[in-house]
Amino acid sequence: MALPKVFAQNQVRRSPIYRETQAAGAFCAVINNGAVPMHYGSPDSETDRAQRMAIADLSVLPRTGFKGTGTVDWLTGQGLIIGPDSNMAYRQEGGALAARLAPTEVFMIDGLEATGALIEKLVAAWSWGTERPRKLIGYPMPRQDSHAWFMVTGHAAPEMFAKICGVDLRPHKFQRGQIAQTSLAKMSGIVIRDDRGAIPAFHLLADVASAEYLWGAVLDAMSEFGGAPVGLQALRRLGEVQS
Amino acid sequence: MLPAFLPTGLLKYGLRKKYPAFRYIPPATELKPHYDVVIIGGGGHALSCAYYLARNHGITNVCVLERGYLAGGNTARNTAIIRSNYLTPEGVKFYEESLRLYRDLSQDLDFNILYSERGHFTLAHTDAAMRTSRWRAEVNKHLGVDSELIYPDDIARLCPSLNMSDDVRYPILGALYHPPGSIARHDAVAWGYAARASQMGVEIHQQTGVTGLVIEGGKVKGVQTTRGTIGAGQVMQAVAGMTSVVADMAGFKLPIRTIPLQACVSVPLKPFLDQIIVSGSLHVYVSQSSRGELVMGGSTDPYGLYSTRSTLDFKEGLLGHMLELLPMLGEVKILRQWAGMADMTPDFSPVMGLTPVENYYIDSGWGTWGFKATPVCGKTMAYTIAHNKPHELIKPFSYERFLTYSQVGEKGAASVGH
Amino acid sequence: MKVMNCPLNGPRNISEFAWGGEVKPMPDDAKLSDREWAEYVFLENNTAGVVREWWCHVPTSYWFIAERNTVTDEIVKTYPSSEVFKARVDFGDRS
Amino acid sequence: MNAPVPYGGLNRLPNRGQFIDRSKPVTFSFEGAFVEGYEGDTIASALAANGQWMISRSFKYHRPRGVLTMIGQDANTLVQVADEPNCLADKRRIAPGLVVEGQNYFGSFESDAGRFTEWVSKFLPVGFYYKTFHEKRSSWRFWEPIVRKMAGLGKIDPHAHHGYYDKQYLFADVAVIGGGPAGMAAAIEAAKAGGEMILIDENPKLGGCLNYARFDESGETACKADGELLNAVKAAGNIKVMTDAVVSGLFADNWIPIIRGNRFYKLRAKAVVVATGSIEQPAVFRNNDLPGIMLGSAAQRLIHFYGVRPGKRAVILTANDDGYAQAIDLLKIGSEVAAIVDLRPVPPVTPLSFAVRKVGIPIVTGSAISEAYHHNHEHVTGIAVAPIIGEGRLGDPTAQYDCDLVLVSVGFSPAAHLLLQGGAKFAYDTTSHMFRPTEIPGGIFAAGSVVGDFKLDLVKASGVHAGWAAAKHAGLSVGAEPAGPESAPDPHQTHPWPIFPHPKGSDFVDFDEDLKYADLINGIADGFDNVELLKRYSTVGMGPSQGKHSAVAAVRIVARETGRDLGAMTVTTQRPPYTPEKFGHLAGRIFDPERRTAMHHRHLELGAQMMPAGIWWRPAYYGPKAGREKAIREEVLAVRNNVGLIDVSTLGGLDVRGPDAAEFLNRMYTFTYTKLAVGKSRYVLMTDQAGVITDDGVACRFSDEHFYVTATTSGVDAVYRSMLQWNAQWRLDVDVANVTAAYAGVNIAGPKSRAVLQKVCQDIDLSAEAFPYLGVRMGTVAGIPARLLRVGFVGELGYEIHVPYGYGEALWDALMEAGQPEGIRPFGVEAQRVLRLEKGHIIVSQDTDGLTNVWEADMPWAVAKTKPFFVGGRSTQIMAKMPLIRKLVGFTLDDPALPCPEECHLVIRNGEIVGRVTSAVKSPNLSKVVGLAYVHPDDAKPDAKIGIKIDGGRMIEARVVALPFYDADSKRQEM
Repeated sequence: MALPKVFAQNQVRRSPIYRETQAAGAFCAVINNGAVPMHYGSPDSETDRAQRMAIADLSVLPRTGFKGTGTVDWLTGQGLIIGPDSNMAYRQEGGALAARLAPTEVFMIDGLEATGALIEKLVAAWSWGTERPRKLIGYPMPRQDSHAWFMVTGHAAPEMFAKICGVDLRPHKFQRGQIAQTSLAKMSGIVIRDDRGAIPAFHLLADVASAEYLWGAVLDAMSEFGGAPVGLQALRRLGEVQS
Repeated sequence: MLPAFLPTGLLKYGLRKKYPAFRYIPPATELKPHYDVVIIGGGGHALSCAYYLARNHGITNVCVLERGYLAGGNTARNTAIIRSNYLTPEGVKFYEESLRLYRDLSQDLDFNILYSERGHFTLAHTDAAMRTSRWRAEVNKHLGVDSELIYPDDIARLCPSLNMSDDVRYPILGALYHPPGSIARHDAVAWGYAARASQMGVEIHQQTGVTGLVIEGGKVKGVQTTRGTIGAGQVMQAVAGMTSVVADMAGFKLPIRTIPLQACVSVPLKPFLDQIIVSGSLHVYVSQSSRGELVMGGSTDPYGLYSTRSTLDFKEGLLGHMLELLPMLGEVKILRQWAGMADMTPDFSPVMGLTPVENYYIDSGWGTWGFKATPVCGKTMAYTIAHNKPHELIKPFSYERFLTYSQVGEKGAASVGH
Repeated sequence: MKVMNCPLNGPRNISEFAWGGEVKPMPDDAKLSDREWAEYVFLENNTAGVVREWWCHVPTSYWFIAERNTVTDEIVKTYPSSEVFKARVDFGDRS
Repeated sequence: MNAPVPYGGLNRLPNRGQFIDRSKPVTFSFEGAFVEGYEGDTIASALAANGQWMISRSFKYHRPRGVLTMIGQDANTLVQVADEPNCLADKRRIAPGLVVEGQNYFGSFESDAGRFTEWVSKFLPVGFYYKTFHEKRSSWRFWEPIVRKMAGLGKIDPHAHHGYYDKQYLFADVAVIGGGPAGMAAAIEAAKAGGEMILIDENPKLGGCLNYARFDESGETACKADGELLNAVKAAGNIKVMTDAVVSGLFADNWIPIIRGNRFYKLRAKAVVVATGSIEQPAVFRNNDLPGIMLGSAAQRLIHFYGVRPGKRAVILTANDDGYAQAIDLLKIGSEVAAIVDLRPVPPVTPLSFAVRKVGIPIVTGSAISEAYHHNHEHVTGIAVAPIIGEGRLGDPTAQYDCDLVLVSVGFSPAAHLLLQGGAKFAYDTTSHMFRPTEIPGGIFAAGSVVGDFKLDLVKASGVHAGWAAAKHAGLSVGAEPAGPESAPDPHQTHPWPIFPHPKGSDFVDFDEDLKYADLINGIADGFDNVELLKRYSTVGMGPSQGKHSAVAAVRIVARETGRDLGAMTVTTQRPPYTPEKFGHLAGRIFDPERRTAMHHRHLELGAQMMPAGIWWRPAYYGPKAGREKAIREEVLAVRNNVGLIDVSTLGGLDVRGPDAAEFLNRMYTFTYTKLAVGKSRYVLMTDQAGVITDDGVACRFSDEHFYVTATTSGVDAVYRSMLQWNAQWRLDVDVANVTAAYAGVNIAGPKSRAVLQKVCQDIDLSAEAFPYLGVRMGTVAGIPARLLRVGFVGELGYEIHVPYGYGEALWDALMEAGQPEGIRPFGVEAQRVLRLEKGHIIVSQDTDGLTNVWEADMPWAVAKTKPFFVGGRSTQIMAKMPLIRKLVGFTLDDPALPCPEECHLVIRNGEIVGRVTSAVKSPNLSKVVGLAYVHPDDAKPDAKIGIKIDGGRMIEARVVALPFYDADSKRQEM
């Protein structure tokens, strides 16, 4: 299905690497006031690539975060299910992930359907409140903008990561939902394992200001595995394979 | 003019039947019960001090105690760079005197320390670095030190091997050029001092560790060693890397953290790099020794440690940056890496002279600059011991300066200060 | 490369961490002479042996405490700083 | 003697050579001549196959050198391959068109002018350069270039560009280094416990000595063991095999670098087994370095790896069974063995020696080679044999043999480098005459000949035990402990003293450095009687092979000369790497992150010249480099007279939130914030515990419990980290978040800025009354949620607008469009520096240095007097009581003809340096020079005259003036 040509620079929210994805011939759709690469050519071939080795730019998809005393209690109060372990991501109804970075810090990323529902609800729900002394409920974090959001998929992904990251991300050492806050190609980043169906897949969240650098470094590292960018469609299809 | 240069010193070796051995380093002897001066540490600074005590002050009842082998510490581990283009007037005057002594040292000691003027380039890749370079250049020039801020054209002309291209991460904007910057054979400096000091009666005891100090009424009286206790009129410690541990025996603390400094050499190459190249922003310095090896290092380790172990990450970081400066070296190989222990002070200046303990003197806090200071250190510490008052040149470097908020801020010249 | 066991992130290459120096609890400066204060600010124990140190896991900016042998580089143990700094600190009003 | 045995010609053997593929011929060139070899050949094996035995020239005397080990352990085979200097010819595989050249010769490789050094070697004793060339200061200046030119081996190609190198991390439970029988046995045993094994070997195929050594007459034993072990490794299923992979070091916590091809692997293993075997040692005798004289194992490698005949007629110098095994190898390829010279007076009769005696090869026992003969040093042509009459002493020669090959098989030394790097201790064992481990740290295990086991059954047994122990240490579930090997020190592998100095010299102890026996003796006589000192004085063991063949001899010689007990001798420090690592390997991809603002590409599109700010990029000014001054001037004027837009995204941003937010800022900064009104901002100045200024910015209070604090671009990370460290101690109820990258920021400044902003900002009343100077607001700009700050760094009416990064470019576009009618102009860092200087605002780290305190910076107004505490407060108070030594002031030049001083030109008072210029510029608005400088406190008052030393040492006079230079009553920024 052909998408109407959407140009990132016509949207108010822009991915930090929209020039790269556009140069690679991305066909975009508008989500969350920004242009998301849906595919770069034939969606079918991208599904195969995504099973081998691929990277997708999800930087404009909805996300947010909360941090500080009371964070987890408040989120739980908002109906989220957040487990006790830090550095684990917990799937929420509707597909969003609550990534617990620390006992009092949670990074929320939307599911790939990207309805934004839960994220928007939380952003709207948080307020300083009126009662004094104020109830401590943590503080919102500008996660939509502090980090770029890529997804790296494919069977070769763990070996590719081994070229830029010192943490062992192989499936038998790094379980589903596990989080590594570590150094990637000499910059700080967050890796979350979130397989798409049977295919190893990892969210990669890192300093938005270094997004172009990291995108380039990852593409270079994945070239030996035939890796290249894919669109959101391919990722969604991988998900369908499982259900 | 050639005859003037004839290596006459070698004739005897070729002409004599039997090898005319000369005992540069004296054989082991028994410890005497008492010495006028005991020097803790057997490195370049200690030997230099012993030499000047004997030569300049006629104090020869001196013993040098080395726990390992002679000059096996930082003297054996440094990268042999000599310069005087410092930032503070105090530092410049001090190191300029050192450089002056170095120039004639081979003749003074009748021992060739292979002193070699190369020209020292401190590259600047940011406008902040350009400012510091000009600051140093201006201070140097005002004090009569040959030092100038130069720009890419001159750099390209003077060291053609450098990558002057604009499309690198940190293009070279300029450099602090210090023509007198030199290298010398580090071991030879210590051996030369040892040979001449012992000729004048100084005793050198290797494999003799210091285990404690005898202090009575705030006055040092003697030194406990692995070979028994000896009396001492005056005691100096010059034990870079172990400074705080020995000072602890004397009962005082210092503004020093011990942090490893690593270095490495390449396999020998035909000469192609005559200059000494330093880049603060890239944390790199490199020069080519007379053996043809590239001698390379960077900044100190990321954390404190009393060990000379080597790490892999040091080499990885260093050579990544090295190839930005000298891209043609990709196929060259590392032969050997090693480490020394550096005394880092808050202001990057040394801690020298008198201490809270009477008749106990300290020579420490050299950071990464100990080798450069070897002659002037020996000379000024010898004076300080002989007169029991600090030599003019080292007054600013007293232990007291920290307790009176009068530091000597040499840090601007550091980051990688070789 | 050493492995440092971060109380929050688990064992990691030590290159992910920044050294914060010896844990040196701040004395009550009201009780100190100027000279004693300067000694606190500038002088270091620089102990050769097991030392209690500040370390920060850089990717998470998480400060914790490690007990490390500064001679062997052996990391004896690591734990959250709250085990040492248990209570809120306040300073008396001097106006 | 008869005519010498011809040593040239073709030496390729039929049906031998397991590493080569005869179906794939390869042509390369050596010294300009084409050479034929096969795929799998090394440069050295291909040259040998074609009768080219001389491969290199030695370091000092330029003596011809050839094959010594065939396993890359020596410097004899260093060659130049294209732009790669010092390449190991006996490891580097040949490839079509490979261009190989000899190294370190003057004139031609065949006849090298550098040979003269040996004719004058009598005059060049050990450490000769310390003993001369310093007769005058100028002497060394004369000689050094000559000595320097002689030094070095390979050449640098100044135009070379390093190829594509990268890195990869590996992880394993047990790493086994060395794929010989010990290593394979260890991996197989460890693998039984499950988990992940990695087995690493530097050769193209596993097997180690089983691929070339001979354990019986038929060769069955090795062949059988090899087959069994290889199958078991395959069968295990959890052993990852890496061949052609060199482990170059062993670092803390089993951090293991592995070089394979262009990739540098870093392996983290829970436990490691070192099974690196041992290094065969040469013997010392006259001319022991000639091409054609090689280690016995080298000959076996030539034959079995590459199918190359090492020689036609051999003499074997031995002191163990291997020499006899090598005799059988030579007989099997149809070479002649002229004699076996056995150092041992009564060699034990073994199956192998019996087999050799059977065929009637003359065996001369209790004797050694006293001298090797040569054909103008190019190759060995024969040797003389003499009886041993004492340790290292020989009687008169009793026989001579013609030969074109001398095999030396007199003993081994453990390849212990990795173990030593890992912290193991070795001591000399006087029974086996080898170094043996006395201590191996936890997590590291060793097996095979590296720990002194040489007999195949023992080797395998020690491998099995080490593998089991390693698996156990790695926390795998192991079975019952297998029996360890019954290893006892074996006196029949290594001879205690294969060192036979010759009165005429050329008896080399160190081939790399051309060190003769006498050089070591004389070095010791000079007082360097400690192994480490002798090493540094004589350079023994300092060459490219790092003493692999000279260290043991040096230790033995020092011990004997100084009467020390050999048993008490330890090895000299073994430093990484074990084998040379390329710079390219260590550098890898050179990861060097950089940060770009949301508007980065807009700046490029507008022709900005970008400059680094920390790891960020910022526009310095807009326009071509040539027009720099003009561009900056126009940008400055645009802001003063019209409206300008600057990207301030790189400024640090910290959200400080919580009940204790204000109290926390009171402690971190010099000012007071508890009483700061909501909707207002206030300057922040940070000092460290020593009272030195470290950072500044503004604190914006958006609510009681919410401050948005800015920090300097390069300082914010340190500020953030120290805030967290302090609060880890204070435990205040405050949350600090570094939101620097999350917010893009611009400052729209200039008299027309309000007019422009009004067009795109409806929900905030921008009037001076409603939104005054130093006010802060939240609202929307061009529909984008924004934080607005009325701050005056550049001293004009202006608004800093901070929006989420993703909207940054849209915000820039909207403001540029809205400002078009007013002629809005983007301005860069350079213009901003001028503007702030006209207003007398300091830039921390430019106008301050590593020691500047608030008194010197003349900012007492920024220090709260009544606060109980702030970081650096006590030191600041202490310094207040001390005499100032310098003070920061504003200055101007009254004489319009004078040039503008440069930053860091010095302020001189009575010939003394009292300070420096920190900032200076010819102000486009005031059309005079204005600047900041540190001056003597007595001069720190308006109209005082100060002297500045500018370029060329010229002194100029400047006048101190009150700050600011521009708009003294600050009407413009408050309008």
